[in-house]
Amino acid sequence: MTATAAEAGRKPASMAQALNRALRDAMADDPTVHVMGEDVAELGGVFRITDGLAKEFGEERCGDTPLAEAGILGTAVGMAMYGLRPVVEMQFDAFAYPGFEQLISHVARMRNRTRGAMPLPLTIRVPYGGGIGGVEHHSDSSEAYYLATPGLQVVTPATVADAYGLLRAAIASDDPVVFLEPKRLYWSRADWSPDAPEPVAELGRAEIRRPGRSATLITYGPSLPVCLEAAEAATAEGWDLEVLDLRSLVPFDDETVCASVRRTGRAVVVHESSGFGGPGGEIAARVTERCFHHLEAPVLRVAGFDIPYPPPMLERHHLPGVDRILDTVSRLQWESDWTEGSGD
Amino acid sequence: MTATAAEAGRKPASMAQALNRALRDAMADDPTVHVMGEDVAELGGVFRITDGLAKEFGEERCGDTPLAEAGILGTAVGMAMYGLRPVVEMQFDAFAYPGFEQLISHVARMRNRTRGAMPLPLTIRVPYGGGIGGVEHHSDSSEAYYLATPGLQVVTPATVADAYGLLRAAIASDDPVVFLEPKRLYWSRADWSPDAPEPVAELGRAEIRRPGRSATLITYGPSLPVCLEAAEAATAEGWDLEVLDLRSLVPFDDETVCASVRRTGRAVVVHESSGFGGPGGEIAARVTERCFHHLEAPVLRVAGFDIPYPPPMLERHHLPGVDRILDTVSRLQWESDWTEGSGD
Amino acid sequence: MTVLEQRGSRRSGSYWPAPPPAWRPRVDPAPLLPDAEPYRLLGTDAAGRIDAALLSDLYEQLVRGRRYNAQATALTRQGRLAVYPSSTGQEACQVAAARVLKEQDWLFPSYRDTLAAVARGLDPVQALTLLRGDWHTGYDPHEHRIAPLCTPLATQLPHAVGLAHAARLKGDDVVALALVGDGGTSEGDFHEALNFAAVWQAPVVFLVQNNGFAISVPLAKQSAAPSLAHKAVGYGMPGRLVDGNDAPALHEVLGEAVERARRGGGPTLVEALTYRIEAHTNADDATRYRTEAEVEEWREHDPIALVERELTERGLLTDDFVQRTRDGAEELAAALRDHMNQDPALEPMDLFAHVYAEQTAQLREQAAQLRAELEAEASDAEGATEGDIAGGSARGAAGEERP
Amino acid sequence: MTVLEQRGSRRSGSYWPAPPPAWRPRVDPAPLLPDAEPYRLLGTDAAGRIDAALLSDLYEQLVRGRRYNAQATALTRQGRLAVYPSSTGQEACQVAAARVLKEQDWLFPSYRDTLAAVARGLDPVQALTLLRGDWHTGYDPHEHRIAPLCTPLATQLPHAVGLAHAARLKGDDVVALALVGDGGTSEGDFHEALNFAAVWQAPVVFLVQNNGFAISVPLAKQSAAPSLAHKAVGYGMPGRLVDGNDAPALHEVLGEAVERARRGGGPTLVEALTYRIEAHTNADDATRYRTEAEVEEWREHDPIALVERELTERGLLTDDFVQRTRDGAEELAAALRDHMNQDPALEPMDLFAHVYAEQTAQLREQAAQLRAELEAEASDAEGATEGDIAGGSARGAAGEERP
Ligand SMILES: Cc1ncc(C[n+]2csc(CCOP(=O)(O)OP(=O)(O)O)c2C)c(N)n1
Ligand SMILES: Cc1ncc(C[n+]2csc(CCOP(=O)(O)OP(=O)(O)O)c2C)c(N)n1
Ligand SMILES: [Mg+2]
Ligand SMILES: [Mg+2]
Repeated sequence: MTATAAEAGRKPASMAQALNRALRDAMADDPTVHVMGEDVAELGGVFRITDGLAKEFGEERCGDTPLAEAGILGTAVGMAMYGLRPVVEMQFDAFAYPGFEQLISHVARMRNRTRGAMPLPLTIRVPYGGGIGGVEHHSDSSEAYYLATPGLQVVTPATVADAYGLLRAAIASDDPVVFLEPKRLYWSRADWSPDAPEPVAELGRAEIRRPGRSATLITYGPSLPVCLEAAEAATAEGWDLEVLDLRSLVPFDDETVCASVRRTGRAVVVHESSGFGGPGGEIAARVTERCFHHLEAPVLRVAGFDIPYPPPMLERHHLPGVDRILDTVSRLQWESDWTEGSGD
Repeated sequence: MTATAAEAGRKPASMAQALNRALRDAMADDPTVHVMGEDVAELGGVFRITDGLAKEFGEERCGDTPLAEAGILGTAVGMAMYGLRPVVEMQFDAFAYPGFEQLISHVARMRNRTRGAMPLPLTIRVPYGGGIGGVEHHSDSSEAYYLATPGLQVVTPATVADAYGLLRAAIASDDPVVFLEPKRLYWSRADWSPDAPEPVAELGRAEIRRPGRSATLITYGPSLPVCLEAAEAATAEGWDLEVLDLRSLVPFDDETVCASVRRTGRAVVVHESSGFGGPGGEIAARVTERCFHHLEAPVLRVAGFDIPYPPPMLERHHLPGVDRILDTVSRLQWESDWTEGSGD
Repeated sequence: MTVLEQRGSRRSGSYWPAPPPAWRPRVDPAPLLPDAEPYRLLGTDAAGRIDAALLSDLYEQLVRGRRYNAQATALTRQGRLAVYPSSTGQEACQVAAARVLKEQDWLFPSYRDTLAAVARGLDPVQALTLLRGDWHTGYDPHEHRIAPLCTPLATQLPHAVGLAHAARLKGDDVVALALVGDGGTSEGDFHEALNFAAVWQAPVVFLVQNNGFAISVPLAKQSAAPSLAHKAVGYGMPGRLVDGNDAPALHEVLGEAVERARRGGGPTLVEALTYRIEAHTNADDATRYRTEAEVEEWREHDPIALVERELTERGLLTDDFVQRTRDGAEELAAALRDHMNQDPALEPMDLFAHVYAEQTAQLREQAAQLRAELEAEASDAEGATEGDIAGGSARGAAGEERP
Repeated sequence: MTVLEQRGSRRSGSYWPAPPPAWRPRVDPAPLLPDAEPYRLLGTDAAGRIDAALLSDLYEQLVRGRRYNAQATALTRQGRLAVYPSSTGQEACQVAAARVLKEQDWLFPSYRDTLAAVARGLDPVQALTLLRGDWHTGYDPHEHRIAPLCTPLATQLPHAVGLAHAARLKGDDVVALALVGDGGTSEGDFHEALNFAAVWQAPVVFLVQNNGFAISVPLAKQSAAPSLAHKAVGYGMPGRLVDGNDAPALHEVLGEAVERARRGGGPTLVEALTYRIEAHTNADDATRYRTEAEVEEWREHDPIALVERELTERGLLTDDFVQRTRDGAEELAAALRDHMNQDPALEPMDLFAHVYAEQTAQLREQAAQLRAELEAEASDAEGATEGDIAGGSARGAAGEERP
């Protein structure tokens, strides 16, 4: 996109607005796109992401379902079998769990099972993550489950522009996409033009959000702003951190990630999800496999603790914050001349 | 255990027999132990692990349930709330998925939710893994899901003796344990004494099954025999491989694992479960974090491919086998003097 | 001559051969079906048989309940509760559910049912920890025989069945009563729980509070059944339909169901027709999906007003009784307000205390990390200016715009 | 004077005040309830109205089905099928389910329903790939409008509902018929599917083949309901109970349900009472949980014998017809045997071909790895003696004792 086109008509927009616009545009462009879920019609969803869609496209295109997540996902599978492109809303992360059998045993496998004869172009929107003071079951970071399920694409935006572009791409994909929406960024804002929206993004590409030479912070979704803040704070300590936004966990952009780590020689993976068995392990392992001789230090992880998501009054202690990131960066064995980086 | 006690009355027994005996002994020792699931009573389970229990203890202690896994797990939660110690059988790995909401949202969290007031001493037996020619949904390696769920213990035996000892320990645990039974080892045999069974094992301890100096194969469950076979074959190439059986994935025995890797300086993680987002990533990452300067090469992984479990006629291509393990071992950057190992 | 061996024909104008061998109707469906009209006592000829003491007790509880709901809602406005799903309008269900249970029985509430827990005797402050943002369950479930408030819909129902089943296996005299909403009946767990209960003949009573909505979704989009109570026959248990704003009627029907369960007669499904007068929670905007006129219609059918009339009718609604009732309710509200205005003291290290019976090595490491951070924070704070003391992790969450 | 404003009493011997406003019975439950006795035609006075051509067609299909079942079971003994869940004894359900559908309609079979797929016209070899150990679905579902055979119980039911709903939204004349077992009715997905179907008025028919067992678990441990068809009223759809071994009766009831769905009349739940004559699969030992006497009782109620008698009664069971039928069945069996005796040629690289529309970089890497391994295997094999050519990964699985 050219700078002029992209900047035309830009004004502050929230991630929620960008997501809403992506749904609207997708529905307008393609009559097979159907939005479904709990409270998505008249209410516009509890986060108002589907606001106005039922009015504009009718409840046949954006309809409330009975309250049953396996049923929602299972009927969406049937609708996709018949050539529709359902976009399912799970109301909160933890309320996607009742649908896991449908997700794992069918959504992820139908194309493979039928050797390509029956693809399922299905988008499953899941608001995820904490930091909004939600009571139990409203703040889970459930991405590890999706990640470990071959056949799913797993995508998560961290910026307003990506909320639009990646959701359009997810809906356009001929494969099922679990689209993780970082709920505490719903009201984050950026200058963005709903009238000349970015073209549909490509799935599977990471983006460097802040170039740097000392080390790479590898992150995604809700932790991107925290990492950017940490990178700013790090300059005071003399560290020039690169911040990499994965955007897509599956497929994984090994190329961009490894290029960055090879350049900086050090990396920290940052996410909210519990550390043990979480995405960070996979990311650290594959970076190490691919960049071992470029690493000055082991790839470290900053993650949520290995505990059930805590009550709101304690959540700030659980969530990776700037200090914890900087502490971890400081453990990247800086005896050597870190200001030069260590890449080849 | 003394050698004499352990060897008294030893004769060939299968893992299935040892598991059966563990259930029987646990039920005899503790009247609060209740076995429940699909087909566990008269049939003795489709793998016959519960054979004879209904006859011996009555259907109130070993009872068939209606066919509904969320219901099985959910009612077991209620039974545990009332002070029973339910041992639930999930018929196959993929048929545990309907119970995931109960597992993630309740089983794993009840103790924490109630600050210790309401522990759930619950064992969930799940036959897992492939290699038995099972049709679709009968060969999943689902451990990544359990691993990523704080509050669960995740245990898997690889030997006949451990089948008994670890299952007794799981049932005795005051926390929920997902007990993964490698179904293709059900009919593996070893000399073992059902009449003087090993004492109840401690959960959370790994075991070195074959000492070696060149590199450590870190594995568990169904892949242990394959790794042992690979280690034997490796001697022909001059490699003396250590084989480490994790036994418990949660809690994880960092101590034993790191001690081994520090000694050998090289490690390969081997499991059937898909690589991406699987346990191997976590294991490789934590070993690297803890032993970075002892590593001569990155920790590598041999895992199932990132695909839905294949049809039986193709499964041998998917499962980690001896050749693939040896190929991977050969990529551990052996230019340096590997026969000495590289530990401190 | 034929593929299968021929047997002689016996067609004779009536059934031949015998019906399929499996066909032995297992139970008579008729008694399992709900009556065509919801059961009611107040305002009917049968109202006279309501025990006066019960009527007064229910009245007191309803008034306290209404006041409790108002106070809790007020606390959300003051930022003292994170969220409150009010049961205003549903007090009869809440109160009756609590009052039909004996000491040893168990209550399985959902997130909306803190009032039922309070009516059973739980301290309101303890009942509200979850909704306050404090620890998930603020009481010992075993002490009060109240399961933790359950947020994932219908998932508490199999727990109730399992607990009741376990008690029965142990020979204990325990009944479990589980609450669920109309929306919750659509979940698979509802189905599985009721089926297990009926097959096991577990001593459990299911009370569906049909308040017409699941957040914004009206019942008509939730179910096409004649009534939710009609689901019972499909499990082989009785289904009962009750006016959910008629506290004595509910008390009678639930009481009968509980006693039937206690006697070994198995489970019952009770559907109470009621209405959620407030929005779904304080965060919800109900004007998006329903009219004020509909709410008004239900205000006319208020559970407190219904009991009041019967009390008036009998001359029991004396000034003194009304005053005492009001005073009791105000006392409850004042105590709640006072307690909730104190900041709870949560211990961050408790994050690691109850994940497992015994802390794992990994959690010990993580606890040590947090302890070090807290110490660093504390020593930073000593020298720092105000507003600068939040830990690093708070920075990320701070500064976000909230809806 | 009172807590709430007083309104004048109007007690008048009849209902007062009005019932709760929500109470408008939505549908009349009576027509939704199944009859007390399973519906039957054969052997009753009504048998005369069965169309002769239909009767002959059903007969042919049943005989072919029986033969197909026998052949498939034989193939398991020869190691040509990994596993076979036989529908012997249930042929009437299988055949009727297939025959009531039009070309454009969809069938949603479970793992036991390969015969229904074959009766709909699918090539038996294609129907059996899953059970052979070959690829999961051996046919293009769109070509035959037969969904993939579904193993996770009841999970195909919401698919059927979604597909039928989508077709209706598009204005297409399509009905979906979904098969499920008695055991499968206990799953949450059964509940959710039926509820969605009724709320959406989707053109879908659910056929429960109640064959008395879920593997070893008899119906009495599965459900306490008067009948499984009684579940329908709880969703607001008609429930019908049919003799599942009476093919014309089933054909009529299913046909009516399909036509009702086609006309926009919404879904129907049909329970067919039948019996699984063989063990659960060839791997199962049925003597552990049921008596030969029970099986015998059902053999007396054989679906083929029932039709034969009606044909005999009408003089339609001629030697010629019987011979032609038998020949057709033998032909089917022979073709199946011949095809299954050929080893299928699976391409290992296909493991990576259809995981995603476009292969990811990771899968490309992994495919390259496998390709290299296969090449190494092949070149090893050239020099190697027989028995030494299995790939490394085969070694691990080899040498295990099988049950
Ligand atoms: C499994 C699950 N899905 C979704 C939600 C989100 N949610 C919370 S309350 C609610 C509506 C519940 O309606 P109903 O069961 O009628 O109870 P009510 O709120 O009317 O008391 C929803 C959808 C949830 N808590 N659990
Ligand atoms: C979700 C799930 N749980 C368990 C199983 C294992 N299983 C396969 S068949 C079967 C019994 C099914 O009984 P029923 O539904 O009556 O069908 P039938 O076998 O009698 O045709 C079971 C438990 C499964 N396939 N799916
Ligand atoms: Mg409701
Ligand atoms: Mg059956």
